[in-house]
Amino acid sequence: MDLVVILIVVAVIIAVEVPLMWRKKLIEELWVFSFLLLLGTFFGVINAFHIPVSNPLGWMIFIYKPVADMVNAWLA
Amino acid sequence: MGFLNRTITKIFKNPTLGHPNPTRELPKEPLKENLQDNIEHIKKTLGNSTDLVVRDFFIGSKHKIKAAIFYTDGLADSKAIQDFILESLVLEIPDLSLVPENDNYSLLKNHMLTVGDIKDATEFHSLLTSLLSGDVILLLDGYAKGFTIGMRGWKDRGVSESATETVIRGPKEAFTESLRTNTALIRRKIKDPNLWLETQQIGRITQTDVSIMYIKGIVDDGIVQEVHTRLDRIDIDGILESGYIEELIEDETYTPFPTIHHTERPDVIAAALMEGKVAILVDGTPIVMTVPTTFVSFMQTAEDYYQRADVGTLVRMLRYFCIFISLLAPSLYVAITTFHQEMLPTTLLISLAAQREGVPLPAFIEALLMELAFEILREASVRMPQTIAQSVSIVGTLVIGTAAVDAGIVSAAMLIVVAVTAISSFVLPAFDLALTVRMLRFPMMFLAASFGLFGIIIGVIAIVLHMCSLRSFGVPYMSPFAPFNLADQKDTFFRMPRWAMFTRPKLINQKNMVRVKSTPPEKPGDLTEE
Amino acid sequence: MKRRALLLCVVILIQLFVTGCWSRRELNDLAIAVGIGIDKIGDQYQVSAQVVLPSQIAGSKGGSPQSPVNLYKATGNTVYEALRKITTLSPRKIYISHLRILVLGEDLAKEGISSVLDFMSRDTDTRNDYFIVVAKDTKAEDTLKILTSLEKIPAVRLFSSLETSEKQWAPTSTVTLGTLITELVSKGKNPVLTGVVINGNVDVGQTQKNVETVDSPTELKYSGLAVFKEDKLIGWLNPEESKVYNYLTNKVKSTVFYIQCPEGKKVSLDVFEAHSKIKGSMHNDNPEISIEQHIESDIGEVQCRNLDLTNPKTITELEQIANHKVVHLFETTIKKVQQEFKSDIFGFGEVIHRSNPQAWKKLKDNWDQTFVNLPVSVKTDIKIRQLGKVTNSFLEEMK
Amino acid sequence: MLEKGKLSTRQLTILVMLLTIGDSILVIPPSTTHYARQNAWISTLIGMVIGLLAIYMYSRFIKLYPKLTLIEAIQKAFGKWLGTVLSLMTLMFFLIVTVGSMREVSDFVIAEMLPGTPIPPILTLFILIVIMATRLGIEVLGRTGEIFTPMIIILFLILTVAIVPQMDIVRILPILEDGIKPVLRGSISITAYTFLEPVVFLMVLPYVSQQQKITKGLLLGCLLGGTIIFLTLTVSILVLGPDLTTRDIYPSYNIARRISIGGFFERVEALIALQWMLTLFIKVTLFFYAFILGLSQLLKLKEYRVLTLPTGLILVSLAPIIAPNFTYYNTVFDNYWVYYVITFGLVLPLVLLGVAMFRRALSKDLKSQN
Repeated sequence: MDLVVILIVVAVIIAVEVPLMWRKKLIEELWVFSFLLLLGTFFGVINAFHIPVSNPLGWMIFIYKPVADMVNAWLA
Repeated sequence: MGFLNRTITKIFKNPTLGHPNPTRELPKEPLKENLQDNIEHIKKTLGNSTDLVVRDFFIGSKHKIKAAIFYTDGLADSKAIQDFILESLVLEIPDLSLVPENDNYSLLKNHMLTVGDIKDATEFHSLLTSLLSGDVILLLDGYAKGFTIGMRGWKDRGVSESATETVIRGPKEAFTESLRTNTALIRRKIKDPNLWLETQQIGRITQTDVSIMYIKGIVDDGIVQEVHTRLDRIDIDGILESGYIEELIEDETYTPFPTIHHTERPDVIAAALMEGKVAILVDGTPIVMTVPTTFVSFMQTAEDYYQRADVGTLVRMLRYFCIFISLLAPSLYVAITTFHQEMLPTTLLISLAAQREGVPLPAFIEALLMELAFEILREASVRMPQTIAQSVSIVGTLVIGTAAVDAGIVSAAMLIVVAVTAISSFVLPAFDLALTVRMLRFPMMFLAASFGLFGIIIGVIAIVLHMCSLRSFGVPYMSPFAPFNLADQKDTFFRMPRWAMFTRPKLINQKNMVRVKSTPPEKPGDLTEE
Repeated sequence: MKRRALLLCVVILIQLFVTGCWSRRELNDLAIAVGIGIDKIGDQYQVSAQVVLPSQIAGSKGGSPQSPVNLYKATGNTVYEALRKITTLSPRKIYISHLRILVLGEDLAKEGISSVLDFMSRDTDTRNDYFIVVAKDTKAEDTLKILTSLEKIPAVRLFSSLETSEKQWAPTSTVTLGTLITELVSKGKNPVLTGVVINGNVDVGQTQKNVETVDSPTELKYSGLAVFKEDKLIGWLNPEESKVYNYLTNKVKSTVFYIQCPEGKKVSLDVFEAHSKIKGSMHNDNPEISIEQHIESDIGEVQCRNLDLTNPKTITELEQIANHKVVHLFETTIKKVQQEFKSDIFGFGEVIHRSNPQAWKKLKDNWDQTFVNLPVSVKTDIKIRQLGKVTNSFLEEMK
Repeated sequence: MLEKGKLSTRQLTILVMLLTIGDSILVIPPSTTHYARQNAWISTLIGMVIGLLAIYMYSRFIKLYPKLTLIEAIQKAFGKWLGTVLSLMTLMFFLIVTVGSMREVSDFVIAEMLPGTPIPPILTLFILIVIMATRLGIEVLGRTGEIFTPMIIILFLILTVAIVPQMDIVRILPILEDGIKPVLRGSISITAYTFLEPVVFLMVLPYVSQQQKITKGLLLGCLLGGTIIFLTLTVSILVLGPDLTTRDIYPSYNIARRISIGGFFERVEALIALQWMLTLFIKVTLFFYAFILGLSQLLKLKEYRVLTLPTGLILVSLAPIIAPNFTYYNTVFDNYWVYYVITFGLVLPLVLLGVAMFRRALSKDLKSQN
C-alpha cells in the first residue's frame, strides 16, 4: 500500500516537472532531478518496508564524541 | 501557469483558428460621384436592413441639387433631423446662391447646415461605421464625399441611484450604460485640465468604445503605458462587458483573488483617479474599472471617507474581522469539535455534545451540507425576481433551518455557525472578494476536517503566500502591508483623519505626493477671558 | 510558481484519502469524564470515572428524569489499563481532558500516590486545571456516587466548592497536579491534599431522592488537610490547623476567626488580607525559621456587652488578644506537625535552600530529622480596620 | 543570477528574527534548563552575546565576499576540488537541519495536536507549502514574514501578559548556587540552535537590496528573536519551575494551557501552536531554499525550482527514519548535534574569513613589493 502511494507521488512529480525541462532542454537539471528523485524513492521504500536503520546519526556521534566528552568533562 | 494554459488551449481549441477570421472586413473603397450608385451600394452592404432610413430630396427650387440623407432609425434623433437638416435644406435655401458653377458642397457646409458636429466622409467604411453608431449621412449628387452629421440620440437609461454600492451619506448617483454619460459624471467631479481621456475601439465586430482616464501629473506614466500595451494586445470579436477586458488584461488568471477593482460609483472613481490610478471605462456597461489594485482597496468603501475618521476606522476593522470569520468559521468549528475538544470550556462542550446527541452525520459532512444549502439558497435568491426571492429565503430559513434542527439532522450550533459565516460574508464591500472567500472556504473545511487546526494553519499560510506573490500592474497586491510602508498605513487598517492623509499611496505613484496642506483644526481659545 | 494548481489537486486528493481517519472523534462519541476516583484494591487499581450525560444537563427536550451522570469503574494492574478497561462497560471512550476533580482513596494515599500520578502527567489529554483531593475514611469511588443539587454535576460541584471554600473560609487548599508533583520531588517541602468526606448514607446519596429533598440526607463535605510524607498519607490536620497551613503558604484570601474579649464573650474578626514572610537563617550552622504574619481584618460580630469600640485603646487591646491567639495557634500547629508528622509541609526547607544554598547542600539529605526540632519563631501583626455598619453594639444598652 | 527577487532590510530583519525563534522556542527550554536549572535565563543571555558576535561576523563575511553566497564563497576560497567537497558538506548540513526541524514539526503535531496521526501525511502537507514558498522565491517569503510578524508579536505579548498572575519569583532562586559551569553547559545548546543557525542567511544576503544596511538588519533581527526566546525561557521557569520545565517536552505549550483569565480567556494553546507553525515554516523554508539554491549554484544549473519536488520527497521520507524514537533524537540533539551546528555556523565562516583576509594581505604585500 505504502509502496503504491510512493509510486503515485513519484509519477506525479515526474509528470509535473519533466515535460517542461525536456522542452527547455535543461539536460543537466534533468540529471540532478532524477538523482534526487531516486534518492527520495529509495528512502521512501525504506520507510514503506520498515527496513530497520540502525542508528542513522551514528556518523555524527562518531565525529563529535571526543568534543562532547571533553566539554562535558570540563563543565560537569 | 504554462501547464494549465497549454491544456486549456488544447481542450478548447477553436476549430477555425488560423483561418481568415469569419467577419467580413468592409473594403475601404471611396465614394462615387453618382448619388444613386452610393445609395445602392450602402443599401447592398447593409443588406437592406429595415432600420436604415434613406430619404432623397432636392435642394433649392431653380437649380435643383439631388441629395439624400441616411440614418439608422432609433439611433439618430429624428426630430433634430426634421428641424435642422430637412427644413433648412429644403425650405430656407436662398435660391440664387446655388448655381452649378460654384462649389455647393462647401457652400452648404459653411452657410446652410445649422448643426454643430459635421465631418467629411470620403470612403464607405468610416461612413458606415458612423452611420451605424447613430450619425446622419448627407450625400450630394456629383460629389465623391459626404457629410457625417452628429445627431446621435437614442433611448437611454437616465442616471439612477446606485444599486450595489449604496451609501447612507454621500452621492447616490451611479454610472449608466452610455460611455459619454459616464465620462461626463466623472468630469463633473474633477474639473481639471489634467484629467485626460483616451478612447479606442476594441472588438472586431462590436467595435466597442473603451476609454481610459487618468490625471496627468499624478498618474505614473509607466502604468498608463502598461495599460495601453495590454489593451492593444487584445484581439477579440466582441466586448460586451468590462469583465471581458478585465480577464484579458489582469496579471494573473489562475488566482481566486480579484486583481482589478471595479465600481459603479463616480465618486469612488474620482477618488481613485486622485490617488493616481487609471480608470478604464467600457461603453455599454455601468461598471468602471481602476488599476492598479491592491488588496486594501477591496476593504474600503466610499462611506469610510464621508463619515468621521473614528467611525470609518472602526467599521473597517470590523470588515477585516469579518473576512476571517467568513473564511474560517466553519472550518474552525469542524476542527475544534472533531479534533480539539479540550479547547472548549467544559460547559460549552457539554451543551454542544447535548445538541449533537443523535445527529447522524459527522460534523464535517454536516458543515459541508449546510454551507452547500446556503450557497444554493443565495444563488437562487439572487437570480429570482425580487418577489419570489423573498419567498425563497423564507422557505430556506424555515425548511433548512428550523425543520432540519427539529428533525435532528443538523445541530443548532452548526446552523448558528453557518448563519454567522453568511452574514459576515455580506459585510465585505466588494462582491467579488466575497466570492473569493466563499470559494476558499471549502478547501479550508477539507483541511480542517482531515488535519484539524494544523490543516487550517497550513491553509492560511498557503493563502497568504499566494496573496503576497500577486501583483497588479506591477504593484504588489498586499502593499502597503507587504512590502510594509508606514506612511501608507494611514488608509489601510485605520482611516486617519482627513488632515493626516496628506500624501498619496507611495507604491502606486512617486511624484506629486502632497495631498492635504491644511493643518489639524485648532480649538478656539476661551473667548470669554478677562 | 508554475503548476501550483496541480500541487493543489494532489493536496485535495490526499485530503480525500485521509478525511475521517485517525485522531478525529465526534462530540457524540465522547464520554466526558469530569471526575475520576482511584482506589487500591489488593495490588490492583480500581479506577471509577464519573461521566456526564449531556442530554440530561443541557438537553432541551426533558425526557424521563435520569441521573445527570453515570459512574463506570474497572480494575486493572495499572491505572491506564483500568481506564481503558472501562470501555467494556461504557459505549464510548472515556475522555479526560475536561477532568474537574481527581479523588484518591485513603488506602491508596496511605500506600503512596506517586505511582498513579505519572499517568495523569503523561497522558496527552489531561490538562493541569483540575484539583486533587483525598477521600477521608471512605473509598474514592463512593465520593463520586453522591448526587448533588444546585450544581447538577457532582464533580463540578466538588471543584467549585473547593475553590470557594479556599477563598472564603480557608481550611481547604486547591492542589493541582503541577504543584503536587513539584512538591513531591522537592526535598524541602512535602505536599498536602484536601480531604473530602461523606456525611450520611452512600446508598441514599446516589439515588434521585438525595436531590429531591430540601435538606439532602447525604452531603459531600471538605474537612481539613491530609499531610503527606514523601508520597504517603500520614495524618490529618483539623480545620484550624489547616488554616495555619494556608496562612503560611499565603493562600488565605479571606477568612473569619473569633477572639475572646475580656469578659469572656466572643468577637469575630473578618480577615480580608493576610500574607506571611518566612525567613530562613543559619545560626552557627543550625537552620532557623522566623515567620512574620500580617493580617488585616474587620470586626464582623460582637457579643460582648461592655466593649467600647469607639475608643482606640479597645481596638489595640483586641489586636493584642488576636495576636496572642494566632501566635499560639501557629506555634501549636507547627509543633504538632514537627512532632507528630515529622513532615515539612510548610516548605521551610525550600526557604533555607533559597537563603543559604551552600548550607542546604549539607542539610538536604537528612532534612526530615533536622525539621523535627527546627527552631521556629512566630511574629504576628494583626490590624483591625473597619467596624461594619455600627460602632458600639446595641447589646451595651440592653439591661 | 538564479534568484531575481530582492529583499528589503526590514524583511531581512524580520526573517532573521523568525528564524531565531524558529524551533528554539519549542525545544530549547528543556535542554537548557536540564543543565542550568533555574539559572537558564543567564545561559540565554550568554548565548545571545555569542550569537550577536557571530552575526556580526556574518556581516563582515558579506563585506569580504561581496555578492557571493556561502557556496560560491567556498568555491572561491578553496578552489575546485576542496571547494566542491566543502560545499557538498555544507549542503548536507542544510539538508540535515531541515530534516531535523521537520522531525520536530511532526513530533510536536502528533504529540499535542493530532495524536494518532501517521507522520507522512503531516509532513507532506507541511513540505507542500515549503515547496510553494521556495518556488515563489525569497522576496515573497520576506513579504509573508512581514504579514505574519505583527500577529506573532502581538500574540506573544498577550500570552506573556496573561500568564503573569501565575509567575512566582522564588522559582528562579537561588541564583548560581552551583557556580557558573552548569550555566555555561546550558548555554551551549541555546547558542548553537538559536543564535548560530542564522548562518543560512549567508546564502541570502547577496539578494538584499541595500547592502550597506545588512549589519544593522542582522543584529536587530537577532536581538529581537533572542529577546523573545529569553522571555519564553524565563517565563517558563517562573511559572513551571526548573523541575517541570525540564520534565515537560514542550514546556511553553503547557504554559499556554495554564493560562486562565477570568474563566473565559483560557484554553488558548492553539494560538501558541499557530506561532510555532509559522516560525518553523520560515525556518524550514529558509534552509530548504538554501539547500536548493546552493545545489544549483554548485552544479551551475539554470533553473532551481525543478529540484524542489524531489528534494521534498527526500525530506518527507527521511524525517521518520532519521531517528528511531524520540529519546534517540533527543540524545543526539542534546550532545552531538550542537557541535555539528557550531562547526558550520561558527568554524566554517571563520575559516573563510581567515582565508579572505590572508589573500587580501598577500595581495597588499605583492603590491608593496613591486
